[in-house]
Amino acid sequence: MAEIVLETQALTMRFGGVTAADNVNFKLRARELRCLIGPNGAGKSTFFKCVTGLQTPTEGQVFMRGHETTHWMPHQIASLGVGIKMQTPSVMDNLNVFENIWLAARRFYPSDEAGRKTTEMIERLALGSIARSNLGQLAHGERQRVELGLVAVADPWLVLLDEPAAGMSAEDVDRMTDIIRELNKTAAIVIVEHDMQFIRSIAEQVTVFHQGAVLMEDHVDRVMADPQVRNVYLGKKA
Amino acid sequence: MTLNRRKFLGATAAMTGAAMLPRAVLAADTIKLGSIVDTSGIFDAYGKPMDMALRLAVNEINGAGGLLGRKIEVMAYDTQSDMALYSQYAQQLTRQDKVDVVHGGILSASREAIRQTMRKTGTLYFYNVQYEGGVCDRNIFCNGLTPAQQAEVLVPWAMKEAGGKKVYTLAADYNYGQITARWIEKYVRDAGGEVLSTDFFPLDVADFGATIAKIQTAAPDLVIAPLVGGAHLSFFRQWAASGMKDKIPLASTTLGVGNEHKVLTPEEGNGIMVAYSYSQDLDTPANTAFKERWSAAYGDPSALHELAISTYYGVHTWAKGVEMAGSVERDAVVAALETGVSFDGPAGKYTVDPKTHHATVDVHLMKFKDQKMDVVETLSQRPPIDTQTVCDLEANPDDNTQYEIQI
Amino acid sequence: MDLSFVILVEMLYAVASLILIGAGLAVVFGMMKVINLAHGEFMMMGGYATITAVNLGVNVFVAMLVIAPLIVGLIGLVVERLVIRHLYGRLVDTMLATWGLSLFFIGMTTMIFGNTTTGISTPIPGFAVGGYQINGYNFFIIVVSVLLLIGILAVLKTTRAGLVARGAMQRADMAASLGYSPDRIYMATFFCGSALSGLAGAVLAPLVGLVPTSGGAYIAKAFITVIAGGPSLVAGLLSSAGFFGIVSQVFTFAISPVIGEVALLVAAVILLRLLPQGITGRFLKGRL
Amino acid sequence: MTGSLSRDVILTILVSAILIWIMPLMIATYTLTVLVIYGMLGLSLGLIWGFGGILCFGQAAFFGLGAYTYAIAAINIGESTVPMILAVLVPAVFAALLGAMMFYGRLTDVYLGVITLVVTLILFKFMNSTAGPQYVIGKARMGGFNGIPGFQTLNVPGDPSAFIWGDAYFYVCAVALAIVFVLVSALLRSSFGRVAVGIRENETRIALMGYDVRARKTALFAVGAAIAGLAGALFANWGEIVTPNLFSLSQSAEIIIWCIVGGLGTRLGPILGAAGLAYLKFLLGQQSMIDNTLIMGLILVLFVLFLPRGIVPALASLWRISFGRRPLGRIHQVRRTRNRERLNG
Repeated sequence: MAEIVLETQALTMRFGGVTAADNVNFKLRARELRCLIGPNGAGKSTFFKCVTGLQTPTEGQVFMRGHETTHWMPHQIASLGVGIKMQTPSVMDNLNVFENIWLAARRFYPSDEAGRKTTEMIERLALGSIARSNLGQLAHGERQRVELGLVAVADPWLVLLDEPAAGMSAEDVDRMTDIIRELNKTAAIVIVEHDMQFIRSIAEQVTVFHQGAVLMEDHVDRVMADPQVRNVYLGKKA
Repeated sequence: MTLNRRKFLGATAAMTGAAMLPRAVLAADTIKLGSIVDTSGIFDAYGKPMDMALRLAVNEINGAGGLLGRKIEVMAYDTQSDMALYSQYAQQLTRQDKVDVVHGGILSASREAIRQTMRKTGTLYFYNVQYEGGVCDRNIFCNGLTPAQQAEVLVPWAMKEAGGKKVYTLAADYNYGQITARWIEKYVRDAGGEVLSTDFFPLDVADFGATIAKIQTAAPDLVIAPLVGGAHLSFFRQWAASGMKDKIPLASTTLGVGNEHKVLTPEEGNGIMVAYSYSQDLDTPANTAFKERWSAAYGDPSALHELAISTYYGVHTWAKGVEMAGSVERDAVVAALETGVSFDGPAGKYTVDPKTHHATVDVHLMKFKDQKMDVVETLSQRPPIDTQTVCDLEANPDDNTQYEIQI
Repeated sequence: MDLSFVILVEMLYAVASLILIGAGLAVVFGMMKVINLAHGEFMMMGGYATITAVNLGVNVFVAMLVIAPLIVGLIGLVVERLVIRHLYGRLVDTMLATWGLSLFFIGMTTMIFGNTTTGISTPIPGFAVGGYQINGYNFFIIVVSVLLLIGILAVLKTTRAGLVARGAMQRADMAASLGYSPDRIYMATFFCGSALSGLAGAVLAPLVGLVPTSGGAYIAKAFITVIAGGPSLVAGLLSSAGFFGIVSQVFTFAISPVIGEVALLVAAVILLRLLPQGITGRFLKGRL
Repeated sequence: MTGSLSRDVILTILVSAILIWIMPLMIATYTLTVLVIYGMLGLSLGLIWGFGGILCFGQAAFFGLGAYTYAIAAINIGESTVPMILAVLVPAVFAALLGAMMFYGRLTDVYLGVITLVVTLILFKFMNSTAGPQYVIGKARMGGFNGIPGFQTLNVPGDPSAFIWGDAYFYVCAVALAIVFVLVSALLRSSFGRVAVGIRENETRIALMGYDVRARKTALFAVGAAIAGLAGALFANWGEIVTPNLFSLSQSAEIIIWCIVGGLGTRLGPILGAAGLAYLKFLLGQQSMIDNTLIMGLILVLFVLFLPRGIVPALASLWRISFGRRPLGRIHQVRRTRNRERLNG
């Protein structure tokens, strides 16, 4: 068995009287790819924010490769080699593609090497033709791709993605899937996602959230077949 | 730029009713008089009448045939209540315009900002504002009142009027206020009284409710309030509003300099005791004639105040010095002025005190009455006794300090 | 005993005047997320409007409570149409533009009224409390500010306009989708905010000597009070004005007025450091 | 990347050499000196606001702190070298502490504005109330409202009697500005500067990349304060007096106006805005038809409304539009435009 790279123990988050995440125990091994699914308000986003340091959980602990990161700031977590992508594209609109990715590479590599890695990454993502365009001028799909690129360029060993396929065309989603597969060769990946098509195409293990807690955790096919899951989530949607 | 300024000056001259001088004459052999005061920004209430008085005096001299047969040309700059501009315009006047004399400066800080420039470039400098005293520099003439000149006469009189020995002082928290407060304390003690407390207020404090309560707790017989500026005027308002005005009398060495007695209603102002060398309401032939000349030039004389009068005296005193020396050259003019030149004007006689380069003036003890200052007593020719204790330019002509007078 | 009563009145007065000073800014900020840095000048113009009206023979209370708010409100309306409406959603730009406006109004007032200190005397006599004389006008200011808060609450809670306003405070787009033109809501809000600034300036005018630059003394205090109060209009204003008013008066009585003002500022820094979203961003959430 | 920096340096040296030679022929050096100093002050805010996204309402605080530090140290030491160094360090340390307090408390935009404004007010009020004899640092009286006059002005290091003043002082200030300009250029080209721009663009993203945003903002804030402090010390030497007005809100306001008018996100903009508006103010002081405050206010409003990006960026795009389309000499023009863009940051 590969080492455990991400673990939460009894992670709980309350807002006033509402328990958004309830006693979540979660484990992720190196180079594993895991999708988190669940209906709106099931607690997946809260869980994601607690893990990435954007929110501090009310109770419980988070561990990453043995470090306890419960009260860490996002930048400390990212410094460990964790790549994070938020739900909406979060990029630097007035900088160009090269500069965006370079900034991410520079955090872990000296200036020259960062430049080299950035050029490589731009080639890999087929962004060469727009490398000098400002992000503000790009289409949604391109922006998502750039953001994924700046997560990937730092060679993370754990990648946390919140709805990477949201609002993208089928073609874009295909390309995204390829990039994520590529990333998965070296990194463990957690994907929070709604899009069942996308999940089917990429996931093996799936964790289902319901009312803040983990409902079940299994292979994607078995999860899809499970009547309870269909009831709380898929049933409503279909 | 020069052209524009000339045009503007010309327009002003025409406006003020003086004969418009041909440009050729102006440009040719004129005596240049520099002026730097704030005619806009927060201090323009002081600066504007000073500027008008300066131009009035110059027009009078020019109208009477000029000085040494030459016309005086005014080069005026508006410092916009900005300290940095004082330094810039002082340089402009001394190094580029090469003026023969500079009149100006309002706040002590502005005077200190330009005094050294004047001294370095050998430009004679007149500072025409009531201030804290102590400047000792042969290149400068200060003809405004200094604290002791007022406090010496105001304090004993006010204590007598109040019929008590206990005094509470409220002073503006800057150099002037601090020094004035010390002189007040000295003269209160000299008169056998006691200062219960001295409170200082920065110039932007406008809420005196707590202070008024404190004063009542201390229960003095007299409140002396050398407070300065618009915010401090609130004290006199709030004092009257709380009904204290008829219980404890007030005196001030500053209220009225900016014509505050016209802003306060009779109910708020009546009875406040002050001491100045000038008031618009002085009932003398010289003052009446002066106010007529002012009205002819500018219309309503109600903006006139002590500082404007000092400026008027400043220009005329300097002109007398030039006449006497027969030259505008600085050392000659200084030497002439040091003979004790005096000038008679709307406020009586101003005499140059050779030892200190300050002015010996007539001081009037006055009470506010229906938005006017009512003269109770006039004390003639009070010398600048505070500066005299520290400064003797006859003995030390090279002195160049502003002394803080120890009492 | 008498002294403690006097101190109590002074404290209430300090709180009340902070409420007055802050109200106009709070309305505009709370509803429109616009910080009007010309607020102080609006107050100053309210003062001038009052004095001019009184000099023309109008009853002083009519001048203060009716004429001044109306005139300043109209000036605000013009400003909103000409400048502010082009800048909605650009917080920093509106701050800068209104800062420019404040300088403009100072210059304008100076050109019209000159720079000499003016003022009117207080229309209410002082009276004695035991051995102390007390400024009767303080009570007037306390009453006006209490009525003002009640008035704002009543308008927000009971009227249709208040309902729309509350909606707009929560979600501007929501009010728009309900068929209320945000343009008109903003216009009305800015008018009300300006009128409140004018009222504050008018009511405080008899206590101070007025010069065109008087506004500068208010803006910092108003700004601090409103920001520290946080998102809720009435609760925020009341809590932060109460806090700052008491802090500054305690230090004023104990030491001196300067220390009182400095204490207010230091308290503001500490408060914002501890509660970066303002008092009502943390407590009393969701109140008006 | 190093190539463009050296080109930057050469260009800066050339342009400033030409300006230092030409400008004194048109404007008196004494006035020019203060324009240069204001330019440096404008640049200090332009750096932290235009490139770091930190809107500081109290840049004047650091300016004043630099000036006061210099004045007080100069009176006590009697030689200008150490006071000059202190005048840079003290504001920087003060800003680092203040910045740490604000940025580690996650304060942003309006709240940041309030805190910086309040701190400036506190300093202003404090300096104004130090008229009493009890406020003394070493041999220096604080002087309250009247400020501190009569301190040792700039001298040749090591020789307290060899004063640098007049034209020589102008050259010192102009060269100092050129050096600061080059240093700022280098800083912006460095990784630190690029990350700072990234923070301005998207703080969260930069944090999620693993950069410590708080520390970097604090550091940038301190750098800006150091430049403002240097400008303050130069100003103190120029005016030969320091007063609490240096801390005033109107001083802070003016710095912000310079940046807006000149253009944010450029290095030249704030310098030109500062020098231009200060010179305009100087010229306006020679007339008294219209109130000058009114004009300043009008300028600010009109710029925010019609030219919110400021003059320099607007001119740059105008240049691109009018020359970029020309068929003749197009390549040449494009290259020049690019250079210009680089120059503007």
